[in-house]
Amino acid sequence: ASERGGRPKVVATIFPQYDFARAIGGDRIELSMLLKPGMDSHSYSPSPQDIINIQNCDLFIYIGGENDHWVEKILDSFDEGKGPKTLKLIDSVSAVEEELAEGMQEEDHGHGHDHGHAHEDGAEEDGHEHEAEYDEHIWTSPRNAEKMAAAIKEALASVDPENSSFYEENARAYAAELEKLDEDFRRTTDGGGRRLLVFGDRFPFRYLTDEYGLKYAAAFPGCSAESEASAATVAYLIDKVRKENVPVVFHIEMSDEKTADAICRETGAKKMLLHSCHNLSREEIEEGATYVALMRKNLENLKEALN
Amino acid sequence: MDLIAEMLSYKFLVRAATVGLMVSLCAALLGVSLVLKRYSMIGDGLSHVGFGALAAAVATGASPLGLSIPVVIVAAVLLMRLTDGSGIKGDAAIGLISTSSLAAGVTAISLSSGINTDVCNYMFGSILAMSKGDVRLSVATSAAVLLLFLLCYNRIFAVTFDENFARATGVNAGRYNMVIAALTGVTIAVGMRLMGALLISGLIIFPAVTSMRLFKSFRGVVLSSAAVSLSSYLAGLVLSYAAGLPAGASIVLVNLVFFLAFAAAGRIR
Amino acid sequence: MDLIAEMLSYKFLVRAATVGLMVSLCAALLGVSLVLKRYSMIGDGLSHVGFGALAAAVATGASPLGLSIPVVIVAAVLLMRLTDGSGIKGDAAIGLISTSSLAAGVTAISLSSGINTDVCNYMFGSILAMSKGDVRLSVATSAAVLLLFLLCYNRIFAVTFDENFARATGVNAGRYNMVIAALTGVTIAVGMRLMGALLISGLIIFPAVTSMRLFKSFRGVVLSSAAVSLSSYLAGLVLSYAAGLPAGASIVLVNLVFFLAFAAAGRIR
Amino acid sequence: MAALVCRGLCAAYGGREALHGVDFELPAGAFLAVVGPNGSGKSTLIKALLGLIKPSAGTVKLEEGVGRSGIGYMPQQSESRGDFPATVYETVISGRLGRLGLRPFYGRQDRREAEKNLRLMGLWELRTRAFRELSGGQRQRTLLARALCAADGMLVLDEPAAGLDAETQERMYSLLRDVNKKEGATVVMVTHDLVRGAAAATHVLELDGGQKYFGEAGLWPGRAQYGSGEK
Amino acid sequence: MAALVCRGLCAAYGGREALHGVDFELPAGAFLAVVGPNGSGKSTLIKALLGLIKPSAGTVKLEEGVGRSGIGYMPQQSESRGDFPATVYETVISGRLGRLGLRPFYGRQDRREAEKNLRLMGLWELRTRAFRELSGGQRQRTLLARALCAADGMLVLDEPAAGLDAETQERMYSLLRDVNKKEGATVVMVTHDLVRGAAAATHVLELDGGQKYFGEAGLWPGRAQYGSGEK
Ligand SMILES: Nc1ncnc2c1ncn2[C@@H]1O[C@H](COP(=O)(O)OP(=O)(O)OP(=O)(O)O)[C@@H](O)[C@H]1O
Ligand SMILES: Nc1ncnc2c1ncn2[C@@H]1O[C@H](COP(=O)(O)OP(=O)(O)OP(=O)(O)O)[C@@H](O)[C@H]1O
Ligand SMILES: [Mg+2]
Ligand SMILES: [Mg+2]
Ligand SMILES: [Zn+2]
Repeated sequence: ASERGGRPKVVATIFPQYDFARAIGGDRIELSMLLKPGMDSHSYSPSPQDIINIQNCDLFIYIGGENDHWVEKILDSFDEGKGPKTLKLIDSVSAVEEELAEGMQEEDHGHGHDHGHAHEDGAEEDGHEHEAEYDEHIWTSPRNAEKMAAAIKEALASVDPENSSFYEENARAYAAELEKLDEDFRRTTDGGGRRLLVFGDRFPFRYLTDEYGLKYAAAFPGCSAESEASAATVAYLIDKVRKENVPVVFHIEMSDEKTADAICRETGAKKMLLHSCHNLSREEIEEGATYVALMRKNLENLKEALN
Repeated sequence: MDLIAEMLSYKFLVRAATVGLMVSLCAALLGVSLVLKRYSMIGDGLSHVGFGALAAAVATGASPLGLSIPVVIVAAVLLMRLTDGSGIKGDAAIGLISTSSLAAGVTAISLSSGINTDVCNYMFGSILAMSKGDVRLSVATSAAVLLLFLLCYNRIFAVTFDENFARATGVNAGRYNMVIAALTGVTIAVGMRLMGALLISGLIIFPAVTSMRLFKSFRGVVLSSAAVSLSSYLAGLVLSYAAGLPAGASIVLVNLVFFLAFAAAGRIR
Repeated sequence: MDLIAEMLSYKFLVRAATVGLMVSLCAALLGVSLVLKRYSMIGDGLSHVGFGALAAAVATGASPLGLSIPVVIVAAVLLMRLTDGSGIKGDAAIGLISTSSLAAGVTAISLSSGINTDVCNYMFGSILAMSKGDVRLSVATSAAVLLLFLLCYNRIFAVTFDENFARATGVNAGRYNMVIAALTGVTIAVGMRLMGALLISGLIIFPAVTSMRLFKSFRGVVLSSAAVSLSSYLAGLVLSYAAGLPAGASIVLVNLVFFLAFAAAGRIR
Repeated sequence: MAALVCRGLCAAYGGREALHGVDFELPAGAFLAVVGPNGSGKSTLIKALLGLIKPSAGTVKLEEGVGRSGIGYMPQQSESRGDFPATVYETVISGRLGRLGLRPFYGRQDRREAEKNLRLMGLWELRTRAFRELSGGQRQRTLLARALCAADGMLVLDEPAAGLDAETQERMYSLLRDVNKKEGATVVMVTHDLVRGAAAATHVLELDGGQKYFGEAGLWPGRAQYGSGEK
Repeated sequence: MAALVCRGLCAAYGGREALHGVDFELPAGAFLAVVGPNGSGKSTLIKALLGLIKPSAGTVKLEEGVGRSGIGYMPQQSESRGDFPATVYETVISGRLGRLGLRPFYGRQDRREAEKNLRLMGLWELRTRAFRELSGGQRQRTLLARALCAADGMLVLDEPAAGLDAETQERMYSLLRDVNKKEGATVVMVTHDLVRGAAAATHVLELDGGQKYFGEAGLWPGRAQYGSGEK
């Protein structure tokens, strides 16, 4: 049991780490997610109850990207020694990301974070220097998910040592599942002739494309930088779809899908969803969706897009 | 010239130009009255109302767009009502209504779980992503707005300039205030959905304020607003294509250039 | 009572109450002048300026907060300048400045690579998440604002009521306009960072408009605004705790209730 | 035939009565001067006559022939339109609004009327100037020209002479007499000028919160006091 | 000693000259009536005297003794403060602003002054009323009382009589004569009332775009025309 007695209380900010903790902690932890189903992290502001929950929990798990500014402020506001043990997941994967970057061919490694264009080759500019502004969507790569799950296991074991073997066991099983997922992704992406993904939307999948050596073109950078496409970008995407006969244009969840629609209208491509797992709608939660299930669905859609 | 021909070869740009020109014409014409009546921030304010409506719609299970468009129109009418004779000025009324709706929306979200809404969806539209249905809707509503504006031009002038006088000569000032409110509501509701609140706000404020730098007659200001609005829209679109800038932001920036030019010209005279 | 004792046992709530009461008092006092000068939407408008500054800061590699706070203060001063004698009214000037900065910010983002800034981060603050440094900063600035407001009270009245008269009697109206602008800029810059633009906007507009429903003297309105603002802040915080609602939204909603009550009372009289 | 009938008219602002028990019947074609000290309810009466405020008691009836659209109204304080872009011409022709009926635009007749009144008030040279750039008296003249444009049977003027120069005042009074006598329009005018203003009138209504006097101008007791010259 | 010296004063609005070559020297303790038709530049002159607009040419000098803070100013058209919450008392005492110096609040002396002027203008009963709820003439009186509060050596009034009832006008003129004679204040007053207004004055400045006449009131040619009664 935890230091405060009873099952350890664990609070996760958004869905991916919530799901990982659920898989590892099972019913031995008291787990809750701050962002209610369907809520957008941008319009989230914590209520006093939320803060009290954070303050009184045993383990608080968050990503630590740009969108988590409020988290840092809340943690800062706790007195020394009060507050929970915290786990900042972006720390658990940053090294990995660099390692992966080395192993990849430069031309396959696009940085869609600028004009909304994808740079197919020679994308040597920035990207690597901008560690401070890391793309926070680390969980979109199953390999990163493994690292995150491992970090969560460690943290759980440290707040609740009595159950560490239970966590260890669950984590091993879950890691196997993720490994399988990774293999399937790799097989799909290696097999297909096509390497280009076109997004008529924001692009939170940088870790995914980096991982599997995919190229991408997207309308908007990142996830939280809400802006609108330029005419040149949309024209570029249309040309791209036409020239390379791209069969599928992706959009992400919780989007108005308008840009993707526009490209599809103009080119006849099919519109499909690539779920970035930020957060789920109530229906999805009620249907018992998990990270692995969502990623498997993504895999299906990827297959269609790459063939 | 080549650039333009190239642009015209994309259907989505042709659509954006058609819809954009219609909507920006409406916004510019109504903008003159709105700016004079101290409703400059109405686009920004109503976008918050739209957010509140959306949140409420999802909370109660109603159709989001089916609810938010009429709510925005009703809010525009309410706004004009709120300021009628109560001594609350336009901008304060906009502030009241918009902060209240935002607060209500945020509360609704926090009470009912399972909403995917984002205030920012209302700030930035996707001006370039219009379906045929969007085009038809906006052309039809804009045409109606333009026609009504033209027919009521003299009455709108009189009611904006001196409501008491208009009322004393037997003009139903309340009715024409409603007409202005309804036209505004429709233009903003449609424009906001297609072009986003940022751009609609800009299209309402800039042409009118710019034209007032140089023109002294109501007619001059109205005509110049229309001209400024149409030219900045086109120039902004071309700029966005040529320089790869976001479309809405480019249009606003071209408008800003017009404003600075007119202000400088007004100084010199 | 138990509820309050329970609330007081949480340090973060005590801090939120301290800072919030100070800032909301400043906002309410300045709000009276701002609403009367047609600057009701200044909170909303400056939040867009803050976004533009943030985008520019990241694009140029400057420190985001170090740039955005002074920029917001400068924008407030500029705003007052822009309306001085140019015939551009406060709300139109706010619209011009805010849409321009938003457009510039969006453009800056699209030109420089890899920025994750969000306008909406400015809409909703985290009122409950204040570090000791925040508390010190806000208490110190609020105290300064309050003191200056008190010392300049009569001059602020005169300059707001009839600037020409004040100027003719040798009062340096420009200077006091600058004082108002600077105090406003500081209050909004600090308040926005801690409480978000939604709440600051509400705290500026609601108490003043509410008090004007009942009070006819400037002094009455100022005093009542302060009282309304402080009580709604406290009531909103308690409501938020008891009902599990977002704090900022609860405070705005309590303000709305006050407004409706005062408006009804004003009708009856 | 009565142009205007007031019966037991009272008006209040937020509970405080500003006007009490005004009761008179003005024959068509009359020229009524409304007089009384500041705050005696003159402007309140005018607003009640025009339906701009609702009486708290009593009724106002206009002659059937004269619809609201035939009234030329000149307010006491035009809300300061500090930034409104409108030329003098646009302001004056907007007086013809009531006469538009279902037509959307002004016709030749409207334009001719507007031009005539511009000339009458000595505004012809200023017609393309912006209203916001006028001097106080020039604004007053513009609003008077607008009222004349609107008048078709009835003119209601709230202190039209305030701010006009001596010569224009003369011109205005003789103009009002003409409109009243030759065109047979009923004129209701609030004035503090008991010398010339009241001299032009056929009837006088003296207010002081309530109605102190109504009747022919010649019989008004105040006439003896001021009417013969300066006090 | 001259209270006011204008030398070759010109003023323009956006390139159009409204006032040209005004050149005079007003002795301290004089009572100057500024007259001229509408749009002749009277208000423009006043604004230039007070530094509210910048002359396009020429200079204005005030007597050294009288700082800006000793001037009581009453504008022609107060910007309509349709919604401003201010009581009559608050408005009137704000006239003492220039006298505050470094003090943040009004003292007993200021309050006494304000009360005196409220009574003088017959506003005592109205002192807690909101300015926005006043009738036109009551507003005019309030602004006059404010100007009197501010005056310490100099009063500058732009058509103070417009909108006042006959009795208050009388009261105002005699008050101005008192302030001028007994307290020795210099008074500059724009007026269209060539009968009573100009009669009170010691000096007359007649404008018509340029300066048509400046000199003692008795020698003013216009006096013969209007001064002896109605035209
Ligand atoms: N803000 C302004 N912009 C442009 N022109 C103006 C402005 N104010 C006044 N004028 C013009 O300047 C001239 C002088 O105006 P001014 O107000 O000084 O006249 P005045 O003598 O005070 O007239 P009145 O008796 O009507 O008050 C007029 O022709 C007027 O149209
Ligand atoms: N909007 C208002 N709210 C409250 N009271 C008002 C309002 N307007 C006028 N009053 C009051 O009603 C009374 C009558 O005002 P009214 O304007 O009718 O006077 P008036 O006879 O026109 O005076 P004046 O000669 O000064 O124009 C005054 O005591 C005034 O203070
Ligand atoms: Mg009156
Ligand atoms: Mg004048
Ligand atoms: Zn994201």
